[in-house]
Amino acid sequence: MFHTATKITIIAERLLQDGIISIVEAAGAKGYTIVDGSGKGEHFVRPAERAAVVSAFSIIRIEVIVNDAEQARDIARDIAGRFFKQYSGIVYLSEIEVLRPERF
Amino acid sequence: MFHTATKITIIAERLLQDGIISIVEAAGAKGYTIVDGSGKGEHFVRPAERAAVVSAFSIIRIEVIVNDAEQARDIARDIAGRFFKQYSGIVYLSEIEVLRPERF
Amino acid sequence: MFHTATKITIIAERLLQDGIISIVEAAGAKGYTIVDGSGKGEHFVRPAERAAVVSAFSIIRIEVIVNDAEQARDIARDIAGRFFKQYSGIVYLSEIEVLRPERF
Amino acid sequence: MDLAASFAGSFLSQLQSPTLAFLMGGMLLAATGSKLAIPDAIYRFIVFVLLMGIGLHGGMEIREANLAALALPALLAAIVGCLSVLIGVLTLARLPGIRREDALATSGLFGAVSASTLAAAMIVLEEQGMVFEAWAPALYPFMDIPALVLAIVLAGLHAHKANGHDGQVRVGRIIADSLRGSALSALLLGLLIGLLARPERVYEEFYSPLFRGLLSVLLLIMGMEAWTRLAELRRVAHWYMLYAIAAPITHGLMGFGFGWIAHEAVGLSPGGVVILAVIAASNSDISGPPTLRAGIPGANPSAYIGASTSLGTPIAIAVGIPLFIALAGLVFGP
Amino acid sequence: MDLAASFAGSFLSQLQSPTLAFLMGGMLLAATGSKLAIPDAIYRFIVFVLLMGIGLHGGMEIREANLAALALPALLAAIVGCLSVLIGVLTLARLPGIRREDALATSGLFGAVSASTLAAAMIVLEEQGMVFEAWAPALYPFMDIPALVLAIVLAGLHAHKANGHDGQVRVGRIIADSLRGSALSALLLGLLIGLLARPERVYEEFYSPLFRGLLSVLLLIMGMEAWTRLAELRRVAHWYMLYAIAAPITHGLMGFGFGWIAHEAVGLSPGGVVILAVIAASNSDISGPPTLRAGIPGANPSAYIGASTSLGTPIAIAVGIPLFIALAGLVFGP
Amino acid sequence: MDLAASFAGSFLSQLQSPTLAFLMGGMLLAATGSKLAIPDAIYRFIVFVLLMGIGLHGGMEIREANLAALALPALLAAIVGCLSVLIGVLTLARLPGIRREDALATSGLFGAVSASTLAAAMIVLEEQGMVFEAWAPALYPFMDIPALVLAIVLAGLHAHKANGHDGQVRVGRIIADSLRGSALSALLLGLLIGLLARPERVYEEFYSPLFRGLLSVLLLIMGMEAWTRLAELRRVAHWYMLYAIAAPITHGLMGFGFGWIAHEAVGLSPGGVVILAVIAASNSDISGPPTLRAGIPGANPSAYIGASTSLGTPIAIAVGIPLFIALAGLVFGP
Ligand SMILES: Nc1ncnc2c1ncn2[C@@H]1O[C@H](COP(=O)(O)O)[C@@H](O)[C@H]1O
Ligand SMILES: Nc1ncnc2c1ncn2[C@@H]1O[C@H](COP(=O)(O)O)[C@@H](O)[C@H]1O
Ligand SMILES: Nc1ncnc2c1ncn2[C@@H]1O[C@H](COP(=O)(O)O)[C@@H](O)[C@H]1O
Ligand code: NA
Ligand code: NA
Ligand code: NA
Repeated sequence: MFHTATKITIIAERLLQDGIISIVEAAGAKGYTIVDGSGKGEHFVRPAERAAVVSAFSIIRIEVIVNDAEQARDIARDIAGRFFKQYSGIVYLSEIEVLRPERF
Repeated sequence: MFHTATKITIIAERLLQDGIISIVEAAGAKGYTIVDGSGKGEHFVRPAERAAVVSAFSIIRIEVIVNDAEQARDIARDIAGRFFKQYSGIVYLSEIEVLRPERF
Repeated sequence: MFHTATKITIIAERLLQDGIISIVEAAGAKGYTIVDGSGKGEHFVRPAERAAVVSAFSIIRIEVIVNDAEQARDIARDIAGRFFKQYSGIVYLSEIEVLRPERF
Repeated sequence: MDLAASFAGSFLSQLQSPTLAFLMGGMLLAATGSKLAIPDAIYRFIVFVLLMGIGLHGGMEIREANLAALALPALLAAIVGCLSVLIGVLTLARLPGIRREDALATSGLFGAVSASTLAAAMIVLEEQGMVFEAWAPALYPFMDIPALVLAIVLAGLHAHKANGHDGQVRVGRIIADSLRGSALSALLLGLLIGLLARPERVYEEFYSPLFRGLLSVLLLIMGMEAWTRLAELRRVAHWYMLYAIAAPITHGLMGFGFGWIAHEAVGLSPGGVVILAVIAASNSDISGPPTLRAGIPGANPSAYIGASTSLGTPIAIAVGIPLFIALAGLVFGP
Repeated sequence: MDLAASFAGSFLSQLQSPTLAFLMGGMLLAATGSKLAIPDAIYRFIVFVLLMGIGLHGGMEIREANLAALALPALLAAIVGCLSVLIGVLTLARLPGIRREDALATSGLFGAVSASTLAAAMIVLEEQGMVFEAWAPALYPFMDIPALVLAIVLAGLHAHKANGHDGQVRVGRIIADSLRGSALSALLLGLLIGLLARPERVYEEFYSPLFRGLLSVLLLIMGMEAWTRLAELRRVAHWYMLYAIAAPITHGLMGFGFGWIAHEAVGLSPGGVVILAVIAASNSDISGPPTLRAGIPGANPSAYIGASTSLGTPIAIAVGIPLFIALAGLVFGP
Repeated sequence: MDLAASFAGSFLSQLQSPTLAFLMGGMLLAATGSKLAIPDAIYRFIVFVLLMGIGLHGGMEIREANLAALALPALLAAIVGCLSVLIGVLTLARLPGIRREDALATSGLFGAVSASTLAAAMIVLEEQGMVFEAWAPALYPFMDIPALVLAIVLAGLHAHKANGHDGQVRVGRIIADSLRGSALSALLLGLLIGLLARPERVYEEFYSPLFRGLLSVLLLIMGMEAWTRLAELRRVAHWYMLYAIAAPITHGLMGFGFGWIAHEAVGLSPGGVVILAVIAASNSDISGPPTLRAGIPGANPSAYIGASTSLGTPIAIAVGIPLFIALAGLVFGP
């Protein structure tokens, strides 16, 4: 009843949300979940809680689940190639188990 | 010192929060963590950021860690069986390592 | 192109954020991502949504990705040892795949 | 002729009214892809302040009101709410390609009441100098709850017939659920405080002066939401569009008729008749959807929320309010 | 007899006061499971506006005040705060089944000051036409900080004795931590701006007119929180309930007594005496808990936060404020 | 001498003005590590209310304004915006160790306009009793958009030369992007509603009375942000500090000069000249950064945002506004 699937997690600036979503949807993923966050990496400190005067720079965390590990790798490579040379962001994959694989 | 455990992640409408939590607690899980999100799947687009005029439909992400993989599978099956035929939502499992297994 | 890395996830009271971040940075991790949440564990119910009159007790979820599994275990042990005897919180590890390992 | 002229005049002046301007401004923002977004926390606070304000004012007035005068309009409001649902059952539900659950949920939503439309009507009436009983907005729950309950009960009976589920036992829970919704809670608590305490000063210094401005922001939000949800509406059968345009007017005229009866019987003021017509024309945007989602899980929210927020509410505000005011001018004299 | 009658009258009229009505309304909402929730962002903004307003007003007045008149009440406030903690050590901490850390944290919280209770007292005094020095609310930190510091230092000494930890070195950090809390920061910055700049217009156009209304929302929140935390309180020893009821009254009466001394010595007004009594009776809800959580990590927040928000604050507002006003009428004449 | 004295006087009185006091108060809070944080939802709502208010007022006035009088100042505003960017290209971009993209992005930001600085200037002018055309704040987009477009186009040309990217095609998108930003959307929608509807009452009851108070909160936020971003600024070349101090004054003086021309040519009021100077001195804090981030992805946000929020805006408000007012007194007489 449980099937292996791959979860792609993308952490990026809010600015990139629309661009990332269109890559994800074009690659055939059937859904995604977004959560707001804050963080620190190479570039910029992104504060949470207090007024984000520059909110386009705040961090979002996007999760996309797909059945096929190769498809996941392609999506991750695409996003990193297209955005993460110039903009802040990271992407990683993890293996999970899902019910109802036909939904992903 | 580190022990294998299973994490159940449930993404669902806020409306279902109480119902899901009661299944989780009835199954003996010792805790859970909830994060607000937004997303898109089969059903409905759920916007983040702007006023959610219909906020009962907004998305939450619940994480529950349990020691036993079989228990995790049961919880996931229960939740999917009870809610995700009629309402939006997905559930998946991942393997993790924890300290202090007696807490989970 | 993809490399194995380890993700440390820490769920703790907001109060501990600065302390946890300094351990993480001192251990040489190159970034982290924080998300706000709510939850229930052994101690206290932490409500989301409504006014958190006592917001220092609200829950945050910190993700830190490092290349080296041993380094991850050390960070997790450190944080648990320093904080989670007295304060609420949990920490767990998961295995992931990243692009560009030199960033982590 | 008179009606047409009066309606045209009222409608044109309404177009200049900030009430409508902010609603249409919200649509314009969404249509042009503006990044302006009113935060959810502000939206929820606005709804609280408006409904607490309506409640406080109503409660302070009910202290002096003749409760008998209230009873008949309340009963009529409940009848109008139920009839609205039944009209949906007899029309929308019978159209080809419409699932019964979806039709019932949509009828329930259009039978129920919108807080934002009600607040808009109050401000427009005030601008037109048309007086109404301060307790008239308190008719809200008397129409809202019966409509939601009836729709959910009918859906339960339907599910029962279809596959043997039990559809009757939960009426009490539906009522409690409605009353617990954030909008009705604020309204009812306001009524209670207005009735039992002496909130005159806090009402006059805070809730009343902020009403008009916060409403302008709320209407902007409703306008943005209306435009955004249009995409949702396009995904479902076209009949929903037709229903969303026709139902507010039909229900509103019915509400006006019943209001007229209350006018003759217990002297409900012309303004009160308009309020009754407007809440009949309005469709629930805050408390209704979650109650229906829980009560009719099989119904598709894209259908009922799309129909309600993207067409129903704009029609009720932009067409309904000026229409019923013009009608009141015609029927009851200026 | 007189006191009883005056108190009964004051208490009954207080029940009609919107201040108490909103507090009890919040409890009612929580008790009935209402989904109404005031967003956290609004809560934090309200606290900011109220305390900035109190600070600005205080600062503008201190410009003209006789600073000598301020010194004695400030000293007495500090003494009252410390005595409140010591009373807790001598009573609560000695009861069976009570852990020393929990008792110390609870005593610290009840010795410290609540911004919402203070604001409520200011509005009630104004409604009763009872004048007080505008700088009187600025006594807040003089009582708040010593109480928190003393509780944490005592807990540190205890931990020291118990297992050799060093419990003394961090007094400076505790004070700094308290001053940096969001409530005290806003109050102190307001004082500073009131003292050095000319914020008269912004105070009169914004901070002052919004005070009463925002307080009504804050009290609603405190009421909801009180009810919700009752579950927490039930999980700990029953002695906490007893303490949470007795301590506000005891501390308040002590504050009243010391206020009386200041009245005789430097002419503190009867209203100022009531303010001193109320802040003594109040227990910290905003800045205290995180300071204590950091300073006494071993203490169980369910005990001290449960006791404080679910019983202490309602008692201080509903019983304390009318009691001390009635007492002032009796002692200083009407 | 006169100028110096008048400036000194204006500057000292400005130090007492709450406008500056709140800005500096915010810095003080951040510097002392205060935990006070104004929630993001409140910040976004404040920006909306201020800009909608400015828009509504402007729109209502433009109804009666002579549009010819508006055309020349609008043109001049665009010229000032472009010149400001070119100055940056000729100075900042030529300094050693400065990357061209970073210099262009920074120049674009300093050529563009800050809503908070504009609002602060409006309140200070009002306090000084200095009248200005209500449509003057509507010059905002005429300066803001050309500056951002020019900077991004120049960066595109540079990238084109450097590595064959196409840098020209997206001017339309940059303009649309700017107009869609939350601040400009609110301003423009306000203008439209002010022009076409009759929002007099909602403006006078809500948007206007809240202006001063919400501005005080916004300035507190800007102050906190300024201090926090200083760390960012320290990480980049020191030249940015110099530029961030000199540019607001230079641009503002240039704006003042062009305003003077408009004064002579079409009778722009002295207050209008100051508004033009202030928006020239200001640098974009809300809409500019995301537009630049999208348009010049290679530029380092630490450089341009650090320079703008941590030094540029405080200088424009604390030095610019009093300077231009004093200058206007000197040039146009009191
Ligand atoms: N090692 C890491 N672990 C977790 N999150 C990270 C890590 N590195 C970067 N991030 C996240 O990715 C965002 C952008 O990173 P960067 O591109 O390095 O500035 C940061 O703000 C963090 O939220
Ligand atoms: N493939 C997916 N990956 C990540 N999240 C998903 C996916 N599919 C659905 N979701 C999430 O689950 C919610 C409900 O999905 P659905 O039931 O398909 O409407 C969506 O709003 C998403 O937040
Ligand atoms: N089994 C669990 N699964 C997921 N989250 C947990 C679990 N246990 C505790 N937590 C999270 O950790 C926080 C602190 O836990 P505790 O220290 O047990 O009070 C809780 O509020 C939850 O957010
Ligand atoms: Na209706
Ligand atoms: Na106290
Ligand atoms: Na500029």
